[in-house]
Amino acid sequence: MSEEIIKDVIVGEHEDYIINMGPQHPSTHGVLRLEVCLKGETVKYLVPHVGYIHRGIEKMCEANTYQQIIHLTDRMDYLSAHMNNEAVCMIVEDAMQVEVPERVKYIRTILDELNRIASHQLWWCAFGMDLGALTSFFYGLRDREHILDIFEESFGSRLLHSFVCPGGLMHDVHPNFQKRTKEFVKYFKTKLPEYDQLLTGNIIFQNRAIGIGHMSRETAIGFGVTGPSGRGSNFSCDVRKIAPYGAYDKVQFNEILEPGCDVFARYKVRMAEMWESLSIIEQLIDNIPEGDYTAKMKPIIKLPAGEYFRRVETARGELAVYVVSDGNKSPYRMKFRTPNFSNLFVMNEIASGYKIADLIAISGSLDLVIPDIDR
Amino acid sequence: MLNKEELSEIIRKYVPEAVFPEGTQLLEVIVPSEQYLSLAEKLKSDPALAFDYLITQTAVDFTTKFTVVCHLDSVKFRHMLVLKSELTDRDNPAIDSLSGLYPTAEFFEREIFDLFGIRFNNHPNMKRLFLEDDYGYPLRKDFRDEINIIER
Amino acid sequence: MNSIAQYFSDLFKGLSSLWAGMRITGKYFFSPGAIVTQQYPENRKTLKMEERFKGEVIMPHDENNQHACTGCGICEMNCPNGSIEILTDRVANAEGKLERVIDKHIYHLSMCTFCELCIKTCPSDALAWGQEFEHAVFDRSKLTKVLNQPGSKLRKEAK
Amino acid sequence: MSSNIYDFSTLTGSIHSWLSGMMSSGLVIFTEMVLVGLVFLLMYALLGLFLVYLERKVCAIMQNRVGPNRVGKWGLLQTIADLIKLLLKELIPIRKSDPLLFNLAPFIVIICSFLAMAALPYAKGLQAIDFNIGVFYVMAVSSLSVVGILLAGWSSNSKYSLIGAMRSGAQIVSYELSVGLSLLAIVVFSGSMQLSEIIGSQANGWWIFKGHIPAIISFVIFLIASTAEINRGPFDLAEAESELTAGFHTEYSGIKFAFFFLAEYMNMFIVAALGATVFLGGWMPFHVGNWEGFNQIMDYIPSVVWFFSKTFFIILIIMWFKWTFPRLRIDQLLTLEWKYLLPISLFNIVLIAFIVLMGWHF
Repeated sequence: MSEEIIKDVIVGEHEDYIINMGPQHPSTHGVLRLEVCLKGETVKYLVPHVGYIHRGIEKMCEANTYQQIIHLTDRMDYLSAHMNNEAVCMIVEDAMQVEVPERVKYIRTILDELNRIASHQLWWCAFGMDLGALTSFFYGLRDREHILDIFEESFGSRLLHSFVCPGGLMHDVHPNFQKRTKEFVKYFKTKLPEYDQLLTGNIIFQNRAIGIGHMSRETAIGFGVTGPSGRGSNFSCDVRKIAPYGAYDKVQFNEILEPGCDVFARYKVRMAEMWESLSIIEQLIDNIPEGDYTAKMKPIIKLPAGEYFRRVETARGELAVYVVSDGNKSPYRMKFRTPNFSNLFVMNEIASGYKIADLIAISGSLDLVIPDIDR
Repeated sequence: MLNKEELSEIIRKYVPEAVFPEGTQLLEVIVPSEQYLSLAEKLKSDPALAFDYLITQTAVDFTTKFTVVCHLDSVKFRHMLVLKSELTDRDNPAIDSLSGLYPTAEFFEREIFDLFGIRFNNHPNMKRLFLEDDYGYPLRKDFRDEINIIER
Repeated sequence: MNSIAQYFSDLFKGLSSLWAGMRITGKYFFSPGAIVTQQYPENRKTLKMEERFKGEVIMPHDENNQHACTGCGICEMNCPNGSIEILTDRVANAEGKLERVIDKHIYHLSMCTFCELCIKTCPSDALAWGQEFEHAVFDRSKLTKVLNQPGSKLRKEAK
Repeated sequence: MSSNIYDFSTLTGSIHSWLSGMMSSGLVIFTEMVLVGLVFLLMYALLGLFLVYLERKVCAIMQNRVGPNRVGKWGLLQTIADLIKLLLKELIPIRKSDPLLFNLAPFIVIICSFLAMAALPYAKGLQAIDFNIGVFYVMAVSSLSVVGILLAGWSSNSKYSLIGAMRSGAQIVSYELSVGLSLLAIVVFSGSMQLSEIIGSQANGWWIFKGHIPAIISFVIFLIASTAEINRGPFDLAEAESELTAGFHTEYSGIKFAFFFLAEYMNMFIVAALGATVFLGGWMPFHVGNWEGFNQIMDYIPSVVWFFSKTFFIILIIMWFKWTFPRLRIDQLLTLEWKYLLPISLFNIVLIAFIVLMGWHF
């Protein structure tokens, strides 16, 4: 943001047409407030205001044990709850030097990918709705229901499932898990082409998406835009490839990169990632090794004094956890580098100069989850 | 990709007084706060290092000092570095801003200012990010809030 | 001439892509297929939650009105939100020794975040998940529950 | 024309003569106007409610949902319940609004759609006024509602409303051209602007079949342009709930909001009825050449049924559009009109004039 704009905002000497999008607005997907300055219908600049649901998760972590922290991380990016849980568990396992059973790694990876698909499905339907195609919303939710049913059967909850614990899993997965997951993969493979016919090929949709919200690779790296949004700008940032964890080193998959740099490129990355996730699940689901569902852990976890850092790929980008431990049972300082935090603040850079309707498309293509920004 | 030794050698060339703690997970370097920005500039511009991606920037309150921690990554080489700088002035901590180098630092630094009260020099918009103006700095260890925080 | 051909090919490509979308919605219009919506209040009788469903924390009692809770307080300690409070009592047992028993196992459903730590850590498996999910009440105080039934006793293991 | 289609003018004529027998001629006209007004008011309300119900049910089926199913059998009374709720809701006055214009706007919108109802032929002999410029009248009146929308957006003193109203103004003014030109195509074919004569000219086949390809082209253009003119998806930029929350009627509540809502659905009915009348023969049954037996059977279906089934066919198509497509952007909307629809319909008019001149149509 340049100097004069800030002066403009602070001094209030502008003759601009300023509208406040949010905190309650149908397309901000949560309590995000965008102060948008318009010239006609064109966005001159925008200022995101966050903090409406700041809950102080990092402060709460300093008073909780590592087991208790896990259920807090669910509430950050609630659409990729499993990956958030896994990040904390892995940092504890790293620090304690616990070897996790193979079975746990496989199951965690499958759940990661199922969660990723569920998250992308919800993104797809919300993105369609942002652009005015209301039917996509219901098709996406209908198919997401199948994944949530699998989750409910195994974890007992549909969205915020604190199913992972340091050392392994809370329980073994339900006996039906393999069967139902395979059924889902088969079912969803017939539904994904419908998504393409309904939106991807649609001429109105393409006109709304192609060439909008240009984010160059340098911008993406500079602002730390990761995940599908970053990969839509040809920024190779998939932690699953850079530093494989879980069973990702045992499967064949491609990191989806699109050089388009626009809304449509980010859209295509996510659509391709759903296919990629299905293929990962297919490779793993039949080969889950037998064994324990958890490694042996002490009931009270005390991390050795030191600093630990761990990166995980969530559905929205790179989640990094940084822990400073002083040897106690709760962390001295815990920092979550959440993907949406960085992804949000690129908005001003990439939405200026486009129409107000494009602003909605751009914010939809970044796939923001507001609790993840505020924490 | 450079390993820890090679990286530390190059950095030592730039900042002779840099301290490299032993036995850390990633390579860590602690520099005086005056050389923090100049080292970051060199880390980014040196083609052999090319630390162009700021993963995260945060601070830790060690009651006697604040440590500003930056996790840097190179997209080209995929080596990582933890850049640290310590601030002993508790009442008025200040350090140079990295927002000129990494645009994302602008918002990480606003968050740090919000939660720790560390000021960043030459920051374009040094305002609180999440909390209201008179809230105090909640992630400082001496922060007390009798009304909203119940201690068990 | 080329631009005119381009104009018309654009037009027809656009129209055919629109038709592809309309075919999908049209297909569902004429063959609605499986509607996944549950008719909730009507299907209450047949609605069965999953066996692991996290509805609320309960304390299972057997037919003799006995439970397994020794009142050790581990669940209270592990709860991240303070939603469990245990009031214990000391009573003399048959041999005249004072023994700790629970007076009230208080569970604040309104504060519970369903993290499963109390159930997982309970050394005597006294807690379990209940499948009840209709928790809407008009008064918040009704969400504070006492898990042990009145007059219930600690189950003695057959030695 | 077959004689066994029931002519409603016999019914209306007998009512007229019965009334004339009881009172003076001035009073008769007054009573008849009141009666017709009451009938239209009732029809307006019932049709509006039914259209809202239909929309909700159709979109529900397209989206693999159940739709309204709680109030009444299959949720048939749902919209009535909604109406009662809207009637009981508080009318919130906006402090910094222009109160006169703010209150006037919903009435302008609803009166415009009401006026257009008068000229539509619902069945043989069932038409309130048979203007000799019927097509022109319906178009002119229904496009007046943009005044109400602009007033609503301006007087609410809300930024979202203003953007919505401006969008709506630009949209209706441009799409009025295409609607007009596509209707003009049929006016050229039939040689009259009177709706009853246009229907009469379709006794041996509807214009969409008789008019070769140009008639089909103008029908498609009419569908697209009229969808845009009544501010429905994918052209619902004036409301655009994901961008402008609710566009021009953001600040309205209660029955004033219901007026906008009803007027939107009735406008849909009016354009569908106009399209059915002009392109699909109105109340005229489906006739094929000289298949006398087939035509006889078709004549047994009452003309009212023909009119409404054709109208609802077009309404269903318009709903199908809305629930399939994403919304256009404002510049794309104008591009579509000025770059595609308008040139094509202009060319189409020339083609039709040529066809009529050479006498090539049936």
